[in-house]
Amino acid sequence: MKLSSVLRWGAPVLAVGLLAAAGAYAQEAAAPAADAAAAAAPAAPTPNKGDTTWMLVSTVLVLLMTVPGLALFYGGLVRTKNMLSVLMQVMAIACLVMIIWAVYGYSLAFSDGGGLNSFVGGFSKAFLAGVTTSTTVESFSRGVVIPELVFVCFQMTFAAITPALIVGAFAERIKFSALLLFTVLWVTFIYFPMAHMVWWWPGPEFASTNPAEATVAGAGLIWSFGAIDFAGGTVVHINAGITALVGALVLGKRVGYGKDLMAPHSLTMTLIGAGLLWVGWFGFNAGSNLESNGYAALAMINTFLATAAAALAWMFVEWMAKGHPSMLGLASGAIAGLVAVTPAAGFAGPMGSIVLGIIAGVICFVACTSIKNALGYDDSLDVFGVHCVGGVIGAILTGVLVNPDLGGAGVVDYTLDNGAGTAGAYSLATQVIAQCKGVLVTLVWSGVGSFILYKIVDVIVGLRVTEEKEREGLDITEHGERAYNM
Amino acid sequence: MKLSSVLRWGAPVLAVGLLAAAGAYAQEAAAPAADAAAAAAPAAPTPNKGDTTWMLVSTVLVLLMTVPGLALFYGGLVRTKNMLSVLMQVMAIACLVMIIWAVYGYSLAFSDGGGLNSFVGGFSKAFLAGVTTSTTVESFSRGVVIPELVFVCFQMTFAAITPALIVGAFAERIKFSALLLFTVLWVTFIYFPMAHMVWWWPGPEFASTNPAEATVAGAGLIWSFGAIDFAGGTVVHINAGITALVGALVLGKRVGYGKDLMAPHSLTMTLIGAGLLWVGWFGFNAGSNLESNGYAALAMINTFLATAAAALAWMFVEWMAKGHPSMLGLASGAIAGLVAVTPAAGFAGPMGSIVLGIIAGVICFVACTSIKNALGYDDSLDVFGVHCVGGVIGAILTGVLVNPDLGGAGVVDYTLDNGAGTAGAYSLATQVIAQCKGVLVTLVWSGVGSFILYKIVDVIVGLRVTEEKEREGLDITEHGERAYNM
Amino acid sequence: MKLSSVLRWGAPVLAVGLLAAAGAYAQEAAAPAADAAAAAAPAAPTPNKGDTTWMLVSTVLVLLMTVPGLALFYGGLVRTKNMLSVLMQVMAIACLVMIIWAVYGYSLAFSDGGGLNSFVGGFSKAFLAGVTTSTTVESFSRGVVIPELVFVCFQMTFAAITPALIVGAFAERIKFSALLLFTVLWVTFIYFPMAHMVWWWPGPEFASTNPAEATVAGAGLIWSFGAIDFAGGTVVHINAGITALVGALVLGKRVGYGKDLMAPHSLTMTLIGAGLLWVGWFGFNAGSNLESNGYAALAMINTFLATAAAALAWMFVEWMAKGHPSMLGLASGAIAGLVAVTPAAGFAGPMGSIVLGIIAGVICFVACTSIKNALGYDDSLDVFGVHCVGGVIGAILTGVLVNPDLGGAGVVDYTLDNGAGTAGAYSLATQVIAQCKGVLVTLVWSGVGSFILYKIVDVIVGLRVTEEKEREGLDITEHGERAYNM
Amino acid sequence: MKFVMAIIKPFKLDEVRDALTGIGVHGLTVTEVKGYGRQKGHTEIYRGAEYAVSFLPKLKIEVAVASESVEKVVEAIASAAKTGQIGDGKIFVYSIDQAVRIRTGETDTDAL
Amino acid sequence: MKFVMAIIKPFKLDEVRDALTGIGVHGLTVTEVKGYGRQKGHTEIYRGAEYAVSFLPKLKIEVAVASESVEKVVEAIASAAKTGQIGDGKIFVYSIDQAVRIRTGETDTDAL
Amino acid sequence: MKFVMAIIKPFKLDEVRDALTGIGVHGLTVTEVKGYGRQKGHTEIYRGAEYAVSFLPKLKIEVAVASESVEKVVEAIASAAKTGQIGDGKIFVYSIDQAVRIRTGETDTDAL
Ligand SMILES: Nc1ncnc2c1ncn2[C@@H]1O[C@H](COP(=O)(O)OP(=O)(O)O)[C@@H](O)[C@H]1O
Ligand SMILES: Nc1ncnc2c1ncn2[C@@H]1O[C@H](COP(=O)(O)OP(=O)(O)O)[C@@H](O)[C@H]1O
Ligand SMILES: Nc1ncnc2c1ncn2[C@@H]1O[C@H](COP(=O)(O)OP(=O)(O)O)[C@@H](O)[C@H]1O
Repeated sequence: MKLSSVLRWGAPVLAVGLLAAAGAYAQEAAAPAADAAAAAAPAAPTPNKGDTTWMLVSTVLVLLMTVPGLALFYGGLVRTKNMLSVLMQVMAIACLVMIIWAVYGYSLAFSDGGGLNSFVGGFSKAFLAGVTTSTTVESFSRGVVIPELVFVCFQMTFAAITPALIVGAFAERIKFSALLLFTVLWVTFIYFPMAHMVWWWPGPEFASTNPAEATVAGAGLIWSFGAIDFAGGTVVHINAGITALVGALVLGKRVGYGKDLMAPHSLTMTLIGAGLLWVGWFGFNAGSNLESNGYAALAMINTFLATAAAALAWMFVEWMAKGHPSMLGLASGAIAGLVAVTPAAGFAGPMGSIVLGIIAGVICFVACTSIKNALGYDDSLDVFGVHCVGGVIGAILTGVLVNPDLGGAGVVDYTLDNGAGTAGAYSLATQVIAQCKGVLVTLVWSGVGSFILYKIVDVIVGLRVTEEKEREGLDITEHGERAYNM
Repeated sequence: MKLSSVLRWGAPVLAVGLLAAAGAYAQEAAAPAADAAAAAAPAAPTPNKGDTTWMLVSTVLVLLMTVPGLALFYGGLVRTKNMLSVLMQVMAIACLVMIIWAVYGYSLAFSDGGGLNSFVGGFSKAFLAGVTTSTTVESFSRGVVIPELVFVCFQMTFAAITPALIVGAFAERIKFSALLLFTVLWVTFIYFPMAHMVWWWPGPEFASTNPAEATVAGAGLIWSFGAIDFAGGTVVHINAGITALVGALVLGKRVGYGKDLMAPHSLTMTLIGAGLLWVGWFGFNAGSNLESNGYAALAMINTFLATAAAALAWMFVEWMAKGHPSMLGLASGAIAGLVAVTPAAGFAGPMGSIVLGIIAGVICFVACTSIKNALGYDDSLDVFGVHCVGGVIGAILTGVLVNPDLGGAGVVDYTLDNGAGTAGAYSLATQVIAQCKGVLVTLVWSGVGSFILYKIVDVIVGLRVTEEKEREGLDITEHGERAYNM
Repeated sequence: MKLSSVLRWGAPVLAVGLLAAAGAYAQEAAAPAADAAAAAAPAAPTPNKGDTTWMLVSTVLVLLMTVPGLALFYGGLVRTKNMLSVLMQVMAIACLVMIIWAVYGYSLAFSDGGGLNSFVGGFSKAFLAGVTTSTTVESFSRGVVIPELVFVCFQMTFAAITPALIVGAFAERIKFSALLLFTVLWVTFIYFPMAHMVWWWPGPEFASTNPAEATVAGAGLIWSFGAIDFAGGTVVHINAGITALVGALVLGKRVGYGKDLMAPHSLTMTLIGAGLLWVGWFGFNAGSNLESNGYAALAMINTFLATAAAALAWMFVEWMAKGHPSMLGLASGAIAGLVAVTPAAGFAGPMGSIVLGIIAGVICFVACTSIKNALGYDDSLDVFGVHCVGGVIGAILTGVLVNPDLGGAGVVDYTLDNGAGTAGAYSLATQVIAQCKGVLVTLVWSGVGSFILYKIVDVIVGLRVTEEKEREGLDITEHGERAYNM
Repeated sequence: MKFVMAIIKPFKLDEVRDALTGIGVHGLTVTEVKGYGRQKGHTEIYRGAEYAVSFLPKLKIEVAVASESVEKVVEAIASAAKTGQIGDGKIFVYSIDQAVRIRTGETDTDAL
Repeated sequence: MKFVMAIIKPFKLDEVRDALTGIGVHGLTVTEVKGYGRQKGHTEIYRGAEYAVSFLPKLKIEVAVASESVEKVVEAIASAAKTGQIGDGKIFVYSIDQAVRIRTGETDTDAL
Repeated sequence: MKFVMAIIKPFKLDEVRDALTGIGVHGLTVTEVKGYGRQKGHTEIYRGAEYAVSFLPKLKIEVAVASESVEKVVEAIASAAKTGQIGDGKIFVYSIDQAVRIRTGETDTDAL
């Protein structure tokens, strides 16, 4: 049984320290990371059933976020005549990506990419080749592993929800066939590489037994910057959020935008969705710890507190600015908080998370109201204002809040104490710069890449339905059914 | 503390091998299985808390499938005036069966039935006699146990959801009192015996330390065929599906069927239900592993992939055949995939599950559209077309996909390697024949049995409401309330 | 690493025995409990990951109960024009209390209160000071611990849902600002002290190694009575229920009460809510075991059976009394059963739970129909009739059903067998009297206290909206949005 | 021209429309209404609250027709909508001064 | 015969119906409508989008009565529906030529 | 006084209201209705069941105006509601005998 070393964030301070003193290391480039790690493993550790259970559950929770969670959150915000189209878009994307994930996505994201390894994996695990009930992957603690199939499932749900998030930007006007085609292209050329760039690294065993430089050399591009991202602020939220903005701009405004009443057809559904998103997000954030211990608990409390703080912050600032505290505001704030705390979940302290939530709630409110209206783009459901803006806030502040002096958890340096999990030195400037580099690469890769993909899809099948169809609603014209026959 | 040996599927290839060479065994019929197993256990193993947690969670997930999952999935498909009746039917059935389960159901399903042991258990565990916080049951790995009370709960949720599935067949016209009476009779005479026939066997400890013939001799009828069924394709889906068809035929069509608009009153609810069914089904399928390990993860990924594949398959085939890809189609396909993968979950490989899903999606689509319309029965919500047809596809193909050469997991032969979990030899013909025998017994037992029960209930309280009540809707006439007062 | 001794119910028979023979103990008052316990711990136990996972999951489940569970259950019962206000009230309360919990709530509930320790904790853990990823708290088994942060999260969800329960009493007429202010005051002066009085005790390690009198001396007031309450019947349900009644009386009836049609606007939502409440309640009840073992399973089966029994009981009694079995009745019965089994979950036997459920279902039905109408108060959503009445039934009958002779689990006496978990002697009278004392203190503390708080809030911001606003609905007048734009 | 307004039982809509199409009337407008009359309603119970619901769901059908067709239109509706049970509904006829087809600007009977 | 059509505030329905029953009118038809008039609406805000909602929920009540009862019917409705606040609504009266009770075929005042 | 009743496409409501306000009409009542006419509907498919839906959502607008304004009101509605596509709807005009403003008791044109 081979031990896979496919793993995620955790010790980039190590990388940071390394970059700061890169010249000090004399050793040659490490052997391809995965092999080396495998070779280094003396006796294969077996998964703890408590960890396995936690990851099984977390995976289920992330599905709950997507269907029905996200589907309802978005669905409630559109007009009745487009309700089913949104529900269907979210679910069809999720299904499509799951199949792609098993066929080549997992491999592109989580296998060694050879010469392209900084950017993307290879095809060695295509069709889940070599993944069995007995292969395992490492968590972030040396010697702690989980069954690889659980990891495949867990990460699959991340890949499935991310493109579904984008739906909110061009809801009520995109052609269904265009959406499917775009999704296939987008996960292939944007998401899988992004996941690889951020999450691929040689793992704790390797990092504990090799010089830091070797670990960095075997990692994805953004990981190698030393950027930290606990549960996918860059890969998921900034990535989806910027693609959403580009989409809103490329597709143009909905017919009647700014003139017709486009009020949410059922905020009840939106609330159900927001609730399920919150519930499921614990799988997303605390599950990203890959292990059931005190750090999962830290990610959990942060996911409670940042969310609550952001929800209240949006509510109070809206109350002051607009005269009423609204339920949609409360729910939107909650999502903004969830987005912002995603990269910070296992790094910030509880009080830091409250501060993070307040900042995210207020800024996202401004982004979704004043700024959006000033710029005049029609991002139907504010994917950019919540996910991209919230994601950037979270990514950058994670670099600040991880500081142990602010109650943060610090970042493990696996080269210390034989990989026991000791935190390395912290430098505000270094960490924040690393965070910003990660954010920038994401914005550029995803922004430019998705622009190209939109244009390709537009040429092949056309992005938008006709005005007449848009007016009648996508439910009947694209799907031949209606959401309600009351 | 006595170790219960009440357990489930897992090693029937052993049985298959045995049947193929039955004459070779010289030993007499084994002592009653449970006693023998108990006697054989040297030192009682204690439950691993990771396993216990996984089973607690799985149990909760199966409840989520039922209430609110199934209730909403079905409820959304009926007309507004019958919404509450469906919600209530599902929930009342679940509650009723839970009580019956504790009183005598668990005992009839999971205790030794003496002379009737091939068909049904006895009353030794009635009122959960002898079941305490310290009794345990075996999982499918030798020496791995879980608290018996967890097993009682987990299996209780299976018993509760199965009759609720049938509701879809005669929705919008059945009398509530008739439904309750039918449920009591049906679980008693159909479900508990079916569960016993399929799931009762002496367990790994016994099987590892006794000749295969003795294990088979102590098992339920269908188990002894060597049929494999990971999570209840026969007991739950074929069983409910055929009962549904019989019900639709016995009760007759709804007033106005084929003439009036009977469009789903809220596909939104149906989508919520479908999502929760999917989410909860991981408890159903991966929970059926009774242990938190790589096989639970295998069941999980298969439950993702078959579902996604079937959903997309239904969607695309509908798109081609009817001109539109519909959300109801996508959701129906998902359920068809879930049904089909139920028996296969821990046996097939991921790629096999994708194939299984595609086949199930396409065939169930045909069953629910062309075939149903050709035959003209009014199975209101397509319980037969999805659960019975999907269940049969899954049951038979499980026999194919378990083949390790096709990436399947194989079937453990406990007589090998001292019960270490080694897969036995695989023969396509033998396995598929065993599967077909299991399917046939289920169809006959449940089909004939439920026909008799319907007739009995019709005589005692009458199955259908009056035409006038049906027209006004069951919500007001049977339950005195309305679903919506908007 | 210091071992926190912050813990909950578990061995009050010990206390009872003690009180009955208090004079027998000669030793002086124990040192402050927490310190003593910490000192007594020889080597810090580490958390089992199965337990940790179970508590992480349970916490998520309790959030699911609140948002969207409770929000929908209540929301469905109000008129369309107040839907959002209820959803928002529930969610805003939850968010607000989460922040307060981290700031000082956890400390007030679960730290030593010095001179006031019988009533309330202190501020030593304010801002979660000293709570890290490596601190732990004891479960109810000697030597079994879980990460403290998990316990903080789990208890936080209890604190968040309890004030949200009260919303049902004054729904459709309270001013949002008044609600927020009331919530802050109520958790501070009523809930945190109640939690401390009921749940604060020195823990198993201390109790196993010290005389019972010392344990009692270090515990909260109601704990020291010897009252048992597995998952919070007093702290959560009686507490919220009596506050609700006082609120309904202080605020007065809704405009048009008894005259206008105030039918639930969507029983569909109520059913979804009821289902999610049930699902989530397993986290609440079985999670309160703090450990994943047979007792968690016992709590689980009781939470199934009492709920099912109460649901059916309400349904049948309504069928007889009113002529129709209603879905709202079935769902209300389920909630009544859940409330009643909350204190009994890990103490009663399965058959005892069925009896408990039946009693709760029938009595709560009478309370919500005949008694309520006779008294004429307008408790909009029957918080008193379900939570207070059901809570009192459960609290008192827990004292009966814990009896091992009735299949109950008995109560651990940690002074026996070196703290191995052996049940102590049981005396019906003693236990029931202890239970009644606990109930009485709760009713008085919460009833009187909340009356004062209502009056204070009324003076500061006014409790009710104007009649005109009430007529137009709170959604538009308080929140500036509408739930549905169909 | 005349306006024929009929209040009918909801499940009779298709039959009424077919009857009208049968006599050459190809346009009509339908509104969901609630009717109060001799037909008794029902009681709804939500926990302790009981409501006597006396407004029943009905459909209102409105057809503009040339004066000379009124009789057969009324006839057609009446026979298609009839169940013989209480609550079958009513038909009312009144005069209209003018009719305009928005799309074309045609007026009066040409507009129908 | 006359048709009395009234636009009223929704919460006044029961009072109006009682008033009508009080003067012997036992049939009427109600429709949910939205009214636009002098009564000001409100603003709804959904994140960055603000909508001035000027259509307010009203009920339309239609009663067919014998011509001689019109006055007291109008009176009854007017006084039951009145709050004195802006937006109380209007009553319109117009003539009908014919009325038919579908169930029996009775016509005109017998049909009401 | 006259009653102008128009059946229009739903998304034209705001334009029609603006047009009416433009000519000094400040009160109207709107009802959601379903229309059947020449405009073809669509087919909905739910698994094996296919339904031809021929009733399309429309809005009914009712405005009471003084007789002398009828022409320009009809004009205003017609031009605002026109798309030139089939299904634009109709306008019907009929006379009313009486109008009352409930709040004040004002009658006839004062009541509008
Ligand atoms: N005077 C009336 N004016 C307007 N609508 C009426 C009147 N009387 C009855 N209706 C309508 O006709 C429907 C049927 O009337 P009802 O008295 O119940 O039975 P029937 O038509 O058999 O006499 C009512 O529900 C109501 O909508
Ligand atoms: N000219 C009109 N034609 C039709 N309906 C009208 C007209 N004017 C007012 N209404 C209806 O009457 C309702 C009340 O009118 P409004 O001007 O708000 O107050 P008031 O009745 O107190 O004058 C409106 O909401 C609308 O439904
Ligand atoms: N004779 C009629 N009586 C009442 N309403 C009608 C009549 N004819 C048409 N309508 C209404 O007008 C709408 C538009 O009519 P339609 O024939 O589809 O198109 P057009 O108005 O372009 O001729 C219909 O949907 C229906 O609501």
